[in-house]
Amino acid sequence: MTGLIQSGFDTFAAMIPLQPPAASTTAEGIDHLYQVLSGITAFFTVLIFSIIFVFMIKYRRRSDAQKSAATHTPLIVELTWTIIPSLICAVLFVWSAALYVQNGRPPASSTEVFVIGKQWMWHLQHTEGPREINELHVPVGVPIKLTMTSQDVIHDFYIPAFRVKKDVLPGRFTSLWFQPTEVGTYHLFCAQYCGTNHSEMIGWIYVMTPTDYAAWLAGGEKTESLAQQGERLFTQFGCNSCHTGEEGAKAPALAGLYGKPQRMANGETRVVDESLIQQAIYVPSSVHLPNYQAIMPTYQGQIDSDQMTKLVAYVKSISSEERNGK
Amino acid sequence: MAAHGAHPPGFAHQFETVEQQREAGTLGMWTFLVTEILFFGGMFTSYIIYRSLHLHSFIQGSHELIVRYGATNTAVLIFSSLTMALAIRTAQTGKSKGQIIFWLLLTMILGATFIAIKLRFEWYRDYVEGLIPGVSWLDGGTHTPGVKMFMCFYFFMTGLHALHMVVGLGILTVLVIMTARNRFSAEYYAPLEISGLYWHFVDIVWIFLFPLLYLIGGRYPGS
Amino acid sequence: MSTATADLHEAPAESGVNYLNASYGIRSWLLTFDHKRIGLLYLASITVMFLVGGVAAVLMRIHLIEPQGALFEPETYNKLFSTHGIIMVFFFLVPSIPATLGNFLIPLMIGARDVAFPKLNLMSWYIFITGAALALYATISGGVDTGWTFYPPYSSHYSATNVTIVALGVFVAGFSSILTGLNFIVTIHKMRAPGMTWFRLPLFIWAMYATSLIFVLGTPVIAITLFLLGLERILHVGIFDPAVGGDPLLFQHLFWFYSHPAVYIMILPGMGVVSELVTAFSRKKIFGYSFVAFSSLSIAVISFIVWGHHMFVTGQSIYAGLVFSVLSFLVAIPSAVKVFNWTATLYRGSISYEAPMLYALGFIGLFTIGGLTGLFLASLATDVHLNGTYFIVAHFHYVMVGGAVMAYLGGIHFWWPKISGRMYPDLWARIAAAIIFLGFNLTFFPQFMLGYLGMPRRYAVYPAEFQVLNVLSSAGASILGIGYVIPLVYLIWSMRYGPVAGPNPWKAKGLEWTIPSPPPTENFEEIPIVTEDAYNYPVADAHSYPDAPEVARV
Amino acid sequence: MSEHSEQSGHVGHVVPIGVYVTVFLLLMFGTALTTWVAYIDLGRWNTVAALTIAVCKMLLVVLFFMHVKYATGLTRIVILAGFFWLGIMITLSCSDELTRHWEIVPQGWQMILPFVSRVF
Repeated sequence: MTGLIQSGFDTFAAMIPLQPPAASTTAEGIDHLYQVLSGITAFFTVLIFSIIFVFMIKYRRRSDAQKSAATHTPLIVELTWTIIPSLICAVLFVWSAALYVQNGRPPASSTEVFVIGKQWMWHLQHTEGPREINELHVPVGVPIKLTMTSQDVIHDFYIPAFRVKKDVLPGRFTSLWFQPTEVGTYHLFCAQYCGTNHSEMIGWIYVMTPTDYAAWLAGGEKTESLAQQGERLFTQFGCNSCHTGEEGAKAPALAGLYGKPQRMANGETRVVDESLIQQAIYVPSSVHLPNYQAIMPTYQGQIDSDQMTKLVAYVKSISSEERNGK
Repeated sequence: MAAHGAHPPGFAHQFETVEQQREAGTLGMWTFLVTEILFFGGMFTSYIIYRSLHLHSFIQGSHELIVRYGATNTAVLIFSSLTMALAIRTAQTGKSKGQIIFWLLLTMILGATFIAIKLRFEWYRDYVEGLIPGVSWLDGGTHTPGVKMFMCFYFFMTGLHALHMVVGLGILTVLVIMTARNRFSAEYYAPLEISGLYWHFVDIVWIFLFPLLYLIGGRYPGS
Repeated sequence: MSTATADLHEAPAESGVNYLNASYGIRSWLLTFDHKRIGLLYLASITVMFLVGGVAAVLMRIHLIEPQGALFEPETYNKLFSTHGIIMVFFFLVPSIPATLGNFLIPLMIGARDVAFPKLNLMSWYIFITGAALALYATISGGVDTGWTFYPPYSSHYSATNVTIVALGVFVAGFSSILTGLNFIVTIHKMRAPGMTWFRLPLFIWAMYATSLIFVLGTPVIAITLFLLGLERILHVGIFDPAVGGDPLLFQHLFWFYSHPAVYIMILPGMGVVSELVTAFSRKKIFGYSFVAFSSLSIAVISFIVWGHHMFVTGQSIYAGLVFSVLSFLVAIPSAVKVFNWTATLYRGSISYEAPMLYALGFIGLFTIGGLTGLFLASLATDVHLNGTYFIVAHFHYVMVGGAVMAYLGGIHFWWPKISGRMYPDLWARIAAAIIFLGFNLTFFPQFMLGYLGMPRRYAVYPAEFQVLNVLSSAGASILGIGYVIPLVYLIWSMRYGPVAGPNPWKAKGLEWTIPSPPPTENFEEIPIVTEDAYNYPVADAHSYPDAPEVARV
Repeated sequence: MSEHSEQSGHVGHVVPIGVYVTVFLLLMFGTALTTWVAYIDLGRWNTVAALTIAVCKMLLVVLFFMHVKYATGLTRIVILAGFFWLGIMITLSCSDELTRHWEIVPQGWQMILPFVSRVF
């Protein structure tokens, strides 16, 4: 009988998962912090509950005439419970901020994947060419950097098993990176409410061994790389007629721009990143370089976010070619 | 508590003294003006951020506005603040109701002038020239997307301000009627004073809107 | 307490005319300037809103029993959680304690005949009703599906529901908050009875003052933000639209500039109520009066500088993230100070356990959990994982339902004899309090676990592995729902059949307990003169104290 | 009486007409000045000049027309609170909007980060 209850209890307990799979390099650090925070929460909750419980019994009113005892408020007590929480908070801040900043920096060697969110699906585009919908195949042990934008509303790319999450915004690029450590299949969720079928904007991340991944890549149909597709668009939209890359052209040469600080006409200095490239195409007047006339027309409404990622990939590729060339 | 003998008209039962009522009224109006600071503040914050993000367009946009009307309106509004202050002073010093009404009406005329100039020489012209986003907007030429954003701010901010002017004119109308009915005296003129605070506040908003929308960034050739 | 007329309360009490029977008829209520009646008008209207929001919550929890959704299409589910959020936040929690207990009690507690601007007070109720009617109309005529946060560009360009009407409703109701806050600030500054210095004020007044500051300083910003959102929807031009170079995150900044402090609009009055309850039922002066008072003010101020922690994963600048994270941790400190001081107040008290005290103790426990789980979200690294999941849902329900609603119910029970002149059945009240406490924990604790496992919020359907925890949560919600209905029944019953309470059934301190129950329309026959501190309960000398070791030796 | 007198101060201070007229003339002068300055090329200082003049004009209106010069401390605190909170809103919103394009991690952090995360 007891055995039956025991086994019933075990089954029930097994039905309640307590921890999500931890399958990336970031997961361990975050789980560690999470456990410490849980410990602090449990400690203070138990502390407060038990003090209240003890006082409730010890100082219960035994007759209506019973009066309370006079207590004074020693300053040292107040200071103690002001300073101790402050110190705990200070430690937590430094720890979590350091972890956050570190988790926010993709390694230079990351493989890049472009992500476009739209109501209600994820488009994922490998730089080698293959595209996927609501699925992402990645090799284990390789840092992956996602460069993400949205075609309509705000979405959020969330992989619980990797403990990574970032909003995917229309009109600019955000990025996210992870390095999977375990082969397996993991949930992909949209974690920012995005309309009717928000809860169906989900998918799977397939983490594969490098050999499996290579086989997967080879198995797909052959396509041009993203940058090559972008180069064709660059010609198709006539960008190359002004951005000739030559000295004295009507527009600045784009090779070598990406990733470097650039001085704007208004005196501000900005690093050329994906968002800035997109902004320059959609709202050219806001990205005005000195020594050039503000003559570029807007391409708002003519270039969709799919084409945009290709153009961005192209501009980035000519920057890295230049860097490698030197 | 002292027994309260004859109280002036307008004394409310929940107060103990006239003094207390007057202080409460003033504090209430100042508190309200603080909410107004933050109400307009939301717009000012957005404006500051967008201006620094789209500096070029915002300077371009401000060149679509005509400085002389803005400056004239600033002067008109400052003058109306003076007449409002004088209306209150007239009541404070126990002058005749005719004099109070004179200053109030003059304030109203100036306020109406402000709105008239705004409507006839600025908004109407913008309408004709296709400068009002969402209502009459003509693309092309200097009317770039950035300028459109600037004009959005221009209309939201001046529109809200004009709305406050209209409310102010309504309040002034009530004050004129109350004055005509002998409700105020040298002892009791709190409604005048409190409404004055509101009127001056609306003036201050414009004192900031004028440079922010028309002037900063410069109007010199090549700016 | 504290007054020349102290302890006279036995005499004049049941003489007859009070604010409830001073005049009759629907007109006498709808045109009243009496702060007590206006408080009751608010009580009735927010109870209706609470029921509407509660029904939405129950339907959601039933739906979520099945991973594929038991009842609705996703579209309907989205409208339900949006309705639940909008109604509960803007039309129940924000006005809950301030507009009901605040209106009823502030003049009584500071010794005034009314608030400073009674007409404005009535007007703010009508404004609130207008806003609530707009929100209800929008809900009935098709609903709204943006969530209570109204994030553009979904709300401005993509949602095809009644966003504009609801935004207008919230905008209008905002002015009700502003006017209420303004009224309270002026009342507390200018209407205090002679001798009622700032440091003799009950802590409820300090809390209401801090709340009013947030009303006045925060609400205008949400008003202008929703106004801009409405313009963007109607005119299709606007400043949040990324398609024309706008920034949707700017909306989030302006929205949370109000909506984060709004959380403290909900919890600060609750903290004020709990300070009153803990002292009254342990018959003891509050431990660290000035620390509790100033922690209210510092929470109000700090609440305005932490909003960016809602935006750690939204693409906000990493520097802003760091600044907002460190500022967010600051809120923990005054909150901790309050919890410790309440607990210390119990020490060597004379504690009894009537229903209001059970709510207060429940509040302290649940707020502790709610507050501590906030640390997970102020910590940048863990927030990345937990943001947008059920962890958030659990956290803010622990603070707003476990905190604010527990305190609200505790306050209603505590002052019910003053409001109605009648006692409710205490046994039922205690049972209800226990049911609510258990039901609440069963509902929301599993949601912490769900959040850590990674279940995103606002999901109409969800992966099957989350089902067990969701079923537990739904089971808890049904218990919680029953818990909320019980007080509704016996409180209404008690208005007619409850035993007469007398002026001070709890033998509590405070000016409101020195006058008859229900109070006369003018509150005080003579404005009292205050001569002593708040919570000046009689103290036993050490020897008469039963538990003290000295006694044993004697 | 008690608390009410905490900020009694003047009941309705009567400001001499001369003061009003002087303030009015100063405001008019400020308007003319700010307009004139806008047509001179000062670079960035155009913005600074325009806003400085606007703040001065605001102070004149607040202090004299709105009687704050003669008002109680409480009134001044209320006004300052309004501007302080406006300052909070502007500063912290800008802390995000205007720093998004900065480099991801400044030099100093790169050095301490590994150290900090090793400690924990």
